[in-house]
Amino acid sequence: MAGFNKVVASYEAAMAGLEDNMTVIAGGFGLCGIPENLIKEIKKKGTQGLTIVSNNCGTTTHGLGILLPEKQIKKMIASYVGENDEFERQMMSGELEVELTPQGTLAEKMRAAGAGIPAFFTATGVGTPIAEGKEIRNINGREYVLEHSIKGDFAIVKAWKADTFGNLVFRKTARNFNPMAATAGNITVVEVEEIVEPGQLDPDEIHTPGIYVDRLIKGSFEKTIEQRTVRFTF
Amino acid sequence: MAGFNKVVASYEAAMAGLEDNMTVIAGGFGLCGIPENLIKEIKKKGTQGLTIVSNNCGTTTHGLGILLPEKQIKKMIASYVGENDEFERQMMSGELEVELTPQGTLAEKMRAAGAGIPAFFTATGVGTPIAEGKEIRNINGREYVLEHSIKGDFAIVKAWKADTFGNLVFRKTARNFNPMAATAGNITVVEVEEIVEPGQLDPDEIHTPGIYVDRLIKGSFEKTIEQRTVRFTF
Amino acid sequence: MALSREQLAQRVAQELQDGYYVNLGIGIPTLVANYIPQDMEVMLQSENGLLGMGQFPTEEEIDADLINAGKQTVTMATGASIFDSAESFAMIRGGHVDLTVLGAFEVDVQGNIASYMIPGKLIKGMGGAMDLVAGADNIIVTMTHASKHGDSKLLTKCSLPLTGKGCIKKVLTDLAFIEIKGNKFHLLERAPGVSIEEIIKLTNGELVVPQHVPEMHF
Amino acid sequence: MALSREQLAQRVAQELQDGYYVNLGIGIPTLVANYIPQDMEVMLQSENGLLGMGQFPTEEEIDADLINAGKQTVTMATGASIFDSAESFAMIRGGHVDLTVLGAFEVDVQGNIASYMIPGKLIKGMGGAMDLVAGADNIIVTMTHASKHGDSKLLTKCSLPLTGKGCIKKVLTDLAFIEIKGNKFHLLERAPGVSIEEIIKLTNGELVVPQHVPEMHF
Repeated sequence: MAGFNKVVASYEAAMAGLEDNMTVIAGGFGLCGIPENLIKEIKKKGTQGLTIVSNNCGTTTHGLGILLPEKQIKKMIASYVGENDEFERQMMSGELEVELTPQGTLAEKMRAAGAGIPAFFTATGVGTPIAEGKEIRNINGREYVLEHSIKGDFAIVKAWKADTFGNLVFRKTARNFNPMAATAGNITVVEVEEIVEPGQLDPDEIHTPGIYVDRLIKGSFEKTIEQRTVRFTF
Repeated sequence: MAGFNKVVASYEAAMAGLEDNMTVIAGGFGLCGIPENLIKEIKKKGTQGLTIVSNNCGTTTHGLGILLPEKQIKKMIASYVGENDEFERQMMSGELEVELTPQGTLAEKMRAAGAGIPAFFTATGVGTPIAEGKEIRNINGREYVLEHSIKGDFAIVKAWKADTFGNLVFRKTARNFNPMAATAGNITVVEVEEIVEPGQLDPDEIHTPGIYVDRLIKGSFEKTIEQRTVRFTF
Repeated sequence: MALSREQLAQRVAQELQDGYYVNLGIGIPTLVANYIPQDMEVMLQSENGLLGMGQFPTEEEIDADLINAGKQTVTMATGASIFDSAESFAMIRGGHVDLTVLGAFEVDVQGNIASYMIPGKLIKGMGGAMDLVAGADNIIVTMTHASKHGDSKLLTKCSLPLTGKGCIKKVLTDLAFIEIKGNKFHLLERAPGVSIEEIIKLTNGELVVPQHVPEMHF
Repeated sequence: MALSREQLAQRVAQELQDGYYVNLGIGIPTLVANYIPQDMEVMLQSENGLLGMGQFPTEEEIDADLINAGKQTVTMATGASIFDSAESFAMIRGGHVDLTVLGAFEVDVQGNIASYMIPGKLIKGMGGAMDLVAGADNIIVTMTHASKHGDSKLLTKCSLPLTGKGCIKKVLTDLAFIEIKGNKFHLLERAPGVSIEEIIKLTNGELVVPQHVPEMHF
């Protein structure tokens, strides 16, 4: 009886079934709250032709950026390019297809996919290159653009704690895109810092119910800081 | 300096500015998690011609149902009529206009209003009376109906705890529609069981950030149970 | 013999699988919770914002802040989670619930379902039913096969306002377990002691009857 | 004298009001946090999911899980809350933020703004900027008045791909504080010691200059 136990034994098992040309939705903002070991596993597997949906593409050395040198990413759907020279280079040279998507629209597209909303109107991007070729509609005197949801074959997520049922709790701004990503994968894989028994998380404080989670693994994390800013104390 | 202190001194102050023919969005499911004292204040004010948006209309004696005898409600937007004979009677006789809305669509309409999404597509209600007169669109081989957001002049909300900044925490299934309602009011009024100082709620455990809350008041609650079901222990 | 409410619930429970997230509607569907096989883990979703609904509370455990979609006081099972109504229906609409069981007034050969109002007589409201039937792939409708007056509830075309269009594939009545496909009802099983003739007589839409129609087992 | 980065931040800070929820973009806007008047409470929203951004951490306080939208390590102010990106942009898109301050490459007389790419040269990406300019009523753009080569960034028509259409009403440059209405720039204030002639010369769109143009005060 497996019941609701989502824990898998290895990173190989966590990413089993990932194939060339699939779409992967990834949580994280910058290098904060990224599923770093799941990304490393994708690099190790050498899967090619991926479409990756994530706010950014990590740096040249960390996060999703490590999939760039071997050209594992065919297409990137992201809101931000800055601070990753290789990403910008591959984009400018046309080696990598990039679909720039406003950050809020990207978050909403993931949420919509998980929530069975195939499309929604938003004012974001009206009159900009983002809206080209998309339906524009005037609703109550304002123009909106129709945006469609994005579902992934896989979603890769980093949470802080989980119980074995896959109920998730995130920590501070490492939450970011992770809860939406978790809802948007046909197979949702989550790595966490700690796994506890069911009943040990307060039901009122669970951020992502386990119904969205297919596989769960405990990892250890580098948690690289991109901009280490400190205040001086006297 | 008022800063972010949202606490008001009285229920009169909490509902100040509510006028005839306004739209009020209310949290609650059945009699669970309803802003019962704010509803009583509306009854006391005698405001007329209201459009009320809430999953149900309480019972004949509790919750929003107490606004029915004096015909304070002109139009009700709700998903469920059952267990309130007066509501059903006024609806069948045409004294009260009712816009039946599927529960999930209702929740999403409130969320959309708060989130700046004027309209979204959903499969819910396609081919039913709910979809009549609305746009139907085939997206990826399935039919969806276009639904619009609902904003309120006021939103009335019941939470469990709040800090004075209006950061809210809900308790168990008394959460229900309250977080969405909180985002959808031009003026959002919240009543709670306990008000604490800012910093006393864990930022990771706040369900509704104070940015959505305009007025806050501590109340005492009857918490009437509609279906008291118990199990027998031997 | 027509199935009792309890037997309807028992038969539905046989469709459960280990690890299923299930939404049980008000009425007979709720009773299914009493027949979850011992060797199986199932989590019940209540659309007012609870995944992992437990049994009814003891007098001491009663909590006005903890009810199910039928407004009954309940408890939480181990590993339960609480969420708001938008999240609850995101879960439902997004197809994350494995099985939905709900009641109906009528079902027809096209898989249409009517369950929320009888014009001029009764307005219950659809509650979450329209979302549930639109969001779930796997739905079982439970209802009596015919009305008290002997009118079939399984029709060629629903006469009442629809709750959902073309979404129902399985119907369990007090007389039969029926599959809907290709615009026909297909008789899968019959209630113990109920004749195929009786089922045919009380079914008002094309019914395909295979050579062998097993009796239900409990 | 053209304003320094610090002075730009100081001048923006004068637009703050007690009880404002404010989103500060990357770069100069971030510096505004250093000039919040003492007698005022302002909460900073960071679109990666934090309302109530505090000051930078001490070495001991540094937490990789707590950054702002510029990916800088930060702390939380008293009364802060954390949420996911969908909620963060619900807040922004839904118009709940009182003031947004962000940078730009170009702004034009129609209130258009370009800030996320220079075709063939630079692709930064829009991040949250498109959502911010679409969601806020009250936006201040901060930028230098002209490029290093002396080309005006205040134009009759933006030449770069737009971040938002018709959404900018106020621009603070190192030379002037300008309002956009009726398809014209209106000069509200000038930087201390900067002549109106210089501002006119470096503004490449119709500029309305009132009889008296006060100098900014700090």
